[in-house]
Amino acid sequence: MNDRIRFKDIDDDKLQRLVEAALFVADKPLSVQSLKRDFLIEYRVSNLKIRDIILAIQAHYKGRGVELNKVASGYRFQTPTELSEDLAHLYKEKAPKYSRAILETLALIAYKQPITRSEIEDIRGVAVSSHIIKTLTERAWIKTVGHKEVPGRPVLYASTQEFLDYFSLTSLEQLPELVPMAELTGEPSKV
Amino acid sequence: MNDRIRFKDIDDDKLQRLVEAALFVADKPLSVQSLKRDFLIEYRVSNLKIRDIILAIQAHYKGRGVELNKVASGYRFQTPTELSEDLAHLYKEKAPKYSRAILETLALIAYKQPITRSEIEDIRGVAVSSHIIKTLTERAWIKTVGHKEVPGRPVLYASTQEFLDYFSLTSLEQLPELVPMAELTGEPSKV
Amino acid sequence: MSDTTESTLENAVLDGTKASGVMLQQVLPFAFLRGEAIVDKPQDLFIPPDALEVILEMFEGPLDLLLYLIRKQKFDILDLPIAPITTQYMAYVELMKDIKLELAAEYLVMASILAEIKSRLLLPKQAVEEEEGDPRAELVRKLQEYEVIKQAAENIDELPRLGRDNFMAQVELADNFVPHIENTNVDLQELVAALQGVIKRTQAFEHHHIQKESLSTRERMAYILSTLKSAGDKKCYVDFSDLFTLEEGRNGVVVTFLAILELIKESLIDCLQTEVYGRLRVCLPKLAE
Repeated sequence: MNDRIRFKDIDDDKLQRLVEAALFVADKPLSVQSLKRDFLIEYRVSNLKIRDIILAIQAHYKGRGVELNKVASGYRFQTPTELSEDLAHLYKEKAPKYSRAILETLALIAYKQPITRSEIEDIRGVAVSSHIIKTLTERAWIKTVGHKEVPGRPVLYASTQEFLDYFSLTSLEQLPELVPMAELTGEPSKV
Repeated sequence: MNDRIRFKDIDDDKLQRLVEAALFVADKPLSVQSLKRDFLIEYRVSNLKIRDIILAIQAHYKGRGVELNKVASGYRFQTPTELSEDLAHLYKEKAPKYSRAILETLALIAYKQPITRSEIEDIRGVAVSSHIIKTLTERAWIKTVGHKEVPGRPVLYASTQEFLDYFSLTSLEQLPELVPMAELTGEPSKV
Repeated sequence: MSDTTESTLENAVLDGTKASGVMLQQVLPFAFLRGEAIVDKPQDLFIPPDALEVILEMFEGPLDLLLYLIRKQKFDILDLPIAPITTQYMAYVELMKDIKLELAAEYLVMASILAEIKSRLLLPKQAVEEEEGDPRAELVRKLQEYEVIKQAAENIDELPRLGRDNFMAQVELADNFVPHIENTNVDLQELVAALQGVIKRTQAFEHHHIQKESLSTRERMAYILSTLKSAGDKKCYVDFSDLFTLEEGRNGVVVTFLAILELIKESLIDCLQTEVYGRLRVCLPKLAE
């Protein structure tokens, strides 16, 4: 049923050009898998080789105007944080601001996932409005991952890959560590 | 209206990073003027200097996965034309499903080859558009195998090896047998 | 109730559960704060009313407000002085009501929780100990848990963000770019169905049922025509015998022969013999003229 695929050889130089071009034109991060599947399909090339090429590109762009970053769903070219000040006047105002209610709900879902709405409400001490859940869902930062087997079978929320991508994280482990209370108060902990 | 602007100095290295970053994040080509106005407003920098920097960036990207091109309204990064064919796979488009006319024509050519266009038209009762023949020829499923010696010497069509390969057939004999008309219409078949 | 009683009681409850060093630290500010806090409004409240509204709107809920009060007064969260906190909290809640701020029910629930803790602290030591220990424990745990998340939310807010701190590079494709068109998949059954459709519509095939034999003959006909066509440029004919492949055996020979006969019948090829008993040659009709 398939058109026959004949694999072609590709030299490192050409491969690097292609991978670089693909990463630049893609509108989302590309993983090694997706580079291979969507884009290098005609070529005989190993995952290891693609990873090597990515490392070479990363090295090449060190200290330039854009850098190749790894985020949760793959690699993408983005401007380094040091340049954000200078690029900011044009773009920063457009960046949406998020309320504390949204950020706290997001933090609870990110750190305590999977978590139900009432568990979030319990910790925050206030009701979580539908608006908050809607905003976070629309941004694709959270998703439902099932139901908790308690009366009412409430929905369980978890964070998404898009959430990690947006904050330039590769995994949940990279989230800032939760600071225990004693350190926050700065007072001597009880002995 | 009149925030006083104190111009800051900027070294070539930083300037190049900034210009490069601006060109990569802008969603339209940037002229020297717009670079200066939108991204370098805080800095003391001449048009000439910006032009030099652009030349340096252009030189740096020679032979890489993207190149800095001058277009009517300014400069923009684009993929090199040589890479278009390879990049085409990244943005595959699904061809529309084949129409009944195409499938019927293909079926007639497969089962009744060699056959002329007007014979197909006779059987189908409608004209066979050039588009249909073109689609099937481009797909390499049909080919011409000669001319019929009747007035006008019309082309004779037959199916190809690619056609058999696609449908995993070793020969035309393996094409499914047609169910006799009687069974199709639900009438008792004549013995 | 008098301050001294409450103070003693509070200390008594804490006695034995807290290290003495911590105790000493806490006793002094307690007395001082209580003298101020209970008779007067908390210092925090000397804020212009319109500014107050803005501040009150900033609280994410009762836990947030409590944390604010605790931090503002530099109270130790682990050794929460319930009386002054309750007083200050109630003052805020009253103010919220006064300026008709939409007050979430949670604020009133918290007020009653604080009042309850306060009253339980007033009970004799033994009575309290018989229950689950420090009546403040649950509230303190909640405050701690909330503060950790509050901090985590601030940390998340400071993470580099796409479109605010980092911008994604976007490059246009070259002008000559055309997307790859993926071929449409066709199922063999679709093909059969299409043909059945034609038959059903036209009944054109009524008299010649397509059978396996005729199909293989038709295939061979197409093959012979292709052979003649590609030979046409050079030789203009093909030897009759060259059209047969002996390896195919008797069946193959029969099929080829039938195909040639059919082609001749349909005037698609010509068969020539230039001399008597000479070789039989096959060619396309055009060349026969």
